[in-house]
Amino acid sequence: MFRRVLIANRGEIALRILRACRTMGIEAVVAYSEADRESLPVQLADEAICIGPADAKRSYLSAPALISAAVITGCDAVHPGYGFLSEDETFAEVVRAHDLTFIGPSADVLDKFASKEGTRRLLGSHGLPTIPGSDGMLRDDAHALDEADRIGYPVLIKPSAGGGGKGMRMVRTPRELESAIKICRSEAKSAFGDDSLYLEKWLDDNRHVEVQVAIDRFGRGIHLGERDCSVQRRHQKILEEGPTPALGPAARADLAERAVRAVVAAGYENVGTLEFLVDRDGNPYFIEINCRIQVEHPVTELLTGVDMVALQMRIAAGEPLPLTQSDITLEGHAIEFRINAEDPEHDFRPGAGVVTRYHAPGGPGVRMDSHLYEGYEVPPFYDSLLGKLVVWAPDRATAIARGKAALDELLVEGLTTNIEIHKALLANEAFLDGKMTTNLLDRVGSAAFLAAAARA
Amino acid sequence: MFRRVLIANRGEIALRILRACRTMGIEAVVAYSEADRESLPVQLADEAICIGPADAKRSYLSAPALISAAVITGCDAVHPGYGFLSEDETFAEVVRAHDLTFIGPSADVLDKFASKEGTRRLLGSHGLPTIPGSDGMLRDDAHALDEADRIGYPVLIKPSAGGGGKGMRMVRTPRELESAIKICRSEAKSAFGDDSLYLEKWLDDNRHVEVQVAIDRFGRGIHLGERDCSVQRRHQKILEEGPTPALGPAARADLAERAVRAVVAAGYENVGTLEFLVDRDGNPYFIEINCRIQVEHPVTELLTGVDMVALQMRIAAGEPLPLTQSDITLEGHAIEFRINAEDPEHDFRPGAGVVTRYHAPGGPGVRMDSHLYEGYEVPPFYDSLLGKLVVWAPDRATAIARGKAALDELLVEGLTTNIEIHKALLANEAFLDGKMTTNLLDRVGSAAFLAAAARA
Amino acid sequence: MPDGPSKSRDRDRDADLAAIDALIDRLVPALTAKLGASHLGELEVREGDWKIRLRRPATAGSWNGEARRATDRAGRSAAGASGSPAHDPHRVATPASSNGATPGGGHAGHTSGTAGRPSHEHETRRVATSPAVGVFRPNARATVGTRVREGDALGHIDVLGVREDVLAPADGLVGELLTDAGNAVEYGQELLVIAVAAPAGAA
Amino acid sequence: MPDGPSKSRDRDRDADLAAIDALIDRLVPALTAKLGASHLGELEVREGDWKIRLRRPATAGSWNGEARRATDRAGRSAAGASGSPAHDPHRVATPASSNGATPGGGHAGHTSGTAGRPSHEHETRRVATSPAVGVFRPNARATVGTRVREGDALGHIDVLGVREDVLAPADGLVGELLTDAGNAVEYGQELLVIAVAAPAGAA
Repeated sequence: MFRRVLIANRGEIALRILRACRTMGIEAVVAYSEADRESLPVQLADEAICIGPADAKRSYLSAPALISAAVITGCDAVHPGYGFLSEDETFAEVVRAHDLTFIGPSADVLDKFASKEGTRRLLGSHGLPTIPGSDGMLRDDAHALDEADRIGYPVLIKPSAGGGGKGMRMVRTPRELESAIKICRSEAKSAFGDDSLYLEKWLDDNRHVEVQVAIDRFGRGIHLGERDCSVQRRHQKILEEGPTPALGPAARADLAERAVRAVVAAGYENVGTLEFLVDRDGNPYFIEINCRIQVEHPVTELLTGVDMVALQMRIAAGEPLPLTQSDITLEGHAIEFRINAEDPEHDFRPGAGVVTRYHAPGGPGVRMDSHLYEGYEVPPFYDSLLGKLVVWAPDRATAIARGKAALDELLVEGLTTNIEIHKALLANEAFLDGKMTTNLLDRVGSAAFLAAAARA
Repeated sequence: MFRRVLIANRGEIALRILRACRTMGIEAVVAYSEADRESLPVQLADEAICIGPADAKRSYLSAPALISAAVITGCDAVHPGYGFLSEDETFAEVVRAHDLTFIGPSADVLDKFASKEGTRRLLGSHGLPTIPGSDGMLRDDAHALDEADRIGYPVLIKPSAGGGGKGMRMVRTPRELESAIKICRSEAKSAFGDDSLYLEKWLDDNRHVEVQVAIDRFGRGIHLGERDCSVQRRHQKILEEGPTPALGPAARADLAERAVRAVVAAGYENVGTLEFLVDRDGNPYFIEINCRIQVEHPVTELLTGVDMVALQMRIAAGEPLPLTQSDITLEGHAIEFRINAEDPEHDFRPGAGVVTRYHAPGGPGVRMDSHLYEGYEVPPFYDSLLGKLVVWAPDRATAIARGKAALDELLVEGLTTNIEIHKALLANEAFLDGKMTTNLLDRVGSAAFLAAAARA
Repeated sequence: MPDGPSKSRDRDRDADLAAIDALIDRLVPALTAKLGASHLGELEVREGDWKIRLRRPATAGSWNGEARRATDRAGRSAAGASGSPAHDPHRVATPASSNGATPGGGHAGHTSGTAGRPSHEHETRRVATSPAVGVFRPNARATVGTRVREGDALGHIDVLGVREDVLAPADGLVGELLTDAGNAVEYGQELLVIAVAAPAGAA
Repeated sequence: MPDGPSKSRDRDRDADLAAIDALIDRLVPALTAKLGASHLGELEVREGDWKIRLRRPATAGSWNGEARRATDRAGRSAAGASGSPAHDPHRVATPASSNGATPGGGHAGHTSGTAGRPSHEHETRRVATSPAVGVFRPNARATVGTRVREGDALGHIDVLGVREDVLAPADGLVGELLTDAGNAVEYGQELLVIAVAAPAGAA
């Protein structure tokens, strides 16, 4: 196992990785930008090293800065967390070239699964149902229009690189397509440095269900059940839960087993997540794979008792999976609430500032993953995630009640958060019935949700 | 199930009961003394009602005040928590007489198990091994000396009523016995209003292991494994863990099964804990039963996933046990650290004052049960328990590492706490080897533990 | 009651506190005047080794991490006046309707700034409070204008059938009843006002 | 940088802050003098609607919930000077040995009170800092007494074999080196002092 790991990330995931290191007896070195000098992971680290200015391009996105930091602090591995360089095959390769272990899939694996469209074909060829889409990347507008006609509107324009909703648009007519495609190209270009786009059949009222897998260097793979991430705003997940209310036990097991079989056959390695859209009739369509630890991994941890970050590190260190599929049992129900510094009453405008008060909820079945502390100044330069409140209970109804109580105990003052939208969700009929679809929050609008909660 | 429960207690257990009410959809009314006006449970309650002055005798120990509060706030049940009136059969009877449900054993059951010495005989007759002791209560000093000679020194003087180490002394000679017995009588008299004492054979280097049971009104009982509470200071538990490192799986299962069989046969009802001393050779001796929810119940909750407070309420409401023995599986290892306002460097002198800073640890396998919040003033009138940090992990070594990390994250400023003694324990060889005995901390002394930690 | 870093330092603390009280007293009224108008929750200024934070007291209502102290008792009396013991989530935190009338409460109708001092301490009126949890049964004396002497029984609290007398806290004239006969009341709840001749002083 | 209750109120806040700054400036030195001596962690005084809390900055060392800011960088330079990138749990928080020599750092050897302002801002000396994470390679110019002009390269940082020049921040004479040649340094670490003729002012 590693002796010393450089944590090449920030915020709650840097803290999460640091906590995993503590339980594994690994020293944790936190690389931080000038804007994160006071962050909790920096203060808790065995060592912290400033790698650059606030601008992520010169710090968290700078391979030389990160690797140089790992070298001079005597680390033997680098954990990229999520986002930033976590799925960058070039970074993974340079890390390896400096005799450091990249905690994630190898560069070859990342390269193989880099293109979403290519991955769809690959896993489709290994038996995963995929969503009808364009024949390869869109060469030009004419090609786009032809393909959209063939697939049938509405269609979703998606960038080949990146994620998180950037460069993504749903269009219902050729006219909308023509205008949207330009915006998507420029968004994708600026966000990922790659403006190649493809089309996908748009499924109205779909659910987002993803399967968590873990595969070791020896090609042995297991799944750890699925997560339902249908509660989204503009393709951004804000609440995740497991098991999914969308599928029955048999369908869930079948989906998870097919998913792990396919990625093992396709040569995937390390932890990963296969995302599926599930249509009204419960048919799953594979859409993409995430080759990293995910924000919502605690849902799986509460259901299985498995430390996903520790598991990821063991796999990266070349250890065989310490678990077989039969060791994995999913107990009860878990819900994760993403606590973001954004204002639901003002179109989720992101916020920053000093946390003047912070009080975390506690008690049975309540877990808080947050880098906040009272007096901490949230910098304006990065994403708006302040932390994750995750609750577990034997059943979904109890988990919802526990989530309500925990959200009432949680205090975050000094900046506006989306806590109210979560309370509103827990009072929303569609959510309570387990009928949320990825478009519902955008269609109904946050205002309606908040109003509903006020009445409740 | 109950519609509205009066919480007749304070501090972390009042908060714990309130959280259980939230997940069960029960309204929670918190009864508080003037000294607890600002406490967290009071602020989170559906309703809070002041029952008297700081003096517990006129508030938390006043049956009329508590029952009147339950009546005028329209409650249908009273939860006594632990300590105070939680095992008072008269209180339980008066509660019932006012058409309220006492959340605990019935007055008859409490009465039957009120005398420790009587309970020893009763459960001994149902097959539990008991510790050699005096023939009934000590009539006078002469009787005490005769009995001590018969049992053989060292012997432990114990009060028939109460608990928590008050009125308890270990003596090694007749001379010590004669002087100690007077002190014990007066301590017991003032603490429990009952000065009857009995003798027990003192086992050097014993372990404290207790079995958690739950028995419904229909005489169906289950056990939920055991807890090891060998880390004590002057008979006060400060750290509890499960499973016990003192016994192997077979011995643990055997002890738990014998315990539940005996109490079911003896007619016990509701949740309860059977305490055993385990000698050097692993022989268990039953010493007493606790007819209430206990401080350390979260250890069992983390091992089994069962909400013990909710289970207690269901049993009190007359529901049959929702679980059978085969539903109970114990997973991994759990450790509870009692965070007390006391100064280990000054003979654990209890403290009080304003909490100027509070930051709870978080992340996987970490649970914090505490009524603290920043700005809260800990009153000097009650016990020194500020909260409980409880950690879970798949194995003991990982749980210890996680506990270390969580204790490092925990911040409590404004008053002196025993956090350092816990860090010292986690660096102590005897503890790491799972060889703690109830006398070790007193024998070695806190100073030595702190010094050891400083070196570590 | 100011924060105390640790039991063992109480003495130094009290000394220092006494010493800076003068400075603070000079500063606070100015700050309060300046900032009372603004709708800020909190301000902080740092200099050298020190950080100064000004925090507006808790808005009455659900848990927000702030001490409530006096507002709480006031809230109870308001709730008592509402007459019914029925469930009301905000009952505990409701600011007293009579709050504006009680000096020492400070600005914006908040009293928590007075940190636990009973609000009648500085008043020419004294308030008879409930000696127990139960039902309020005023007697004939408890009528506006009646002259009473300190220690006179003004009625009793019915605690499960047992009577606990409500006593006049001072000589004076009975003023308004703060809760109606037959209402459920909690321990310490303000029941009725006694108008006293001379100021009681803030002893 | 004072706390801000919410983005949307920044403007009011800044206005109010500016307004009370004067008051604070009058108060703080007195308080600091009075309390700097005592070993208190925190004090609080309440009046009316307001609460004033004075908190001593973080003791250097492990996590205690306080912002560290400048001490952190100082700590890094001290650590850099120790020469080895080997593990040192307190490395980040070690106060700089040179700290006492840097004005503006405030009392008791702490600099966190200056809230992120680089400590050389008020000085007649300027400090060349590291442009990158890597190994410090000073050149011939980087010797005490050498006269340099702003922008002169005083050496470079070796970042995985790539050179990043270390530039003189101002015209002046090279003073002490704050870390040795060949040491591992972090971004922004103070490397060497330039003594300048006229004060640079706190611009």
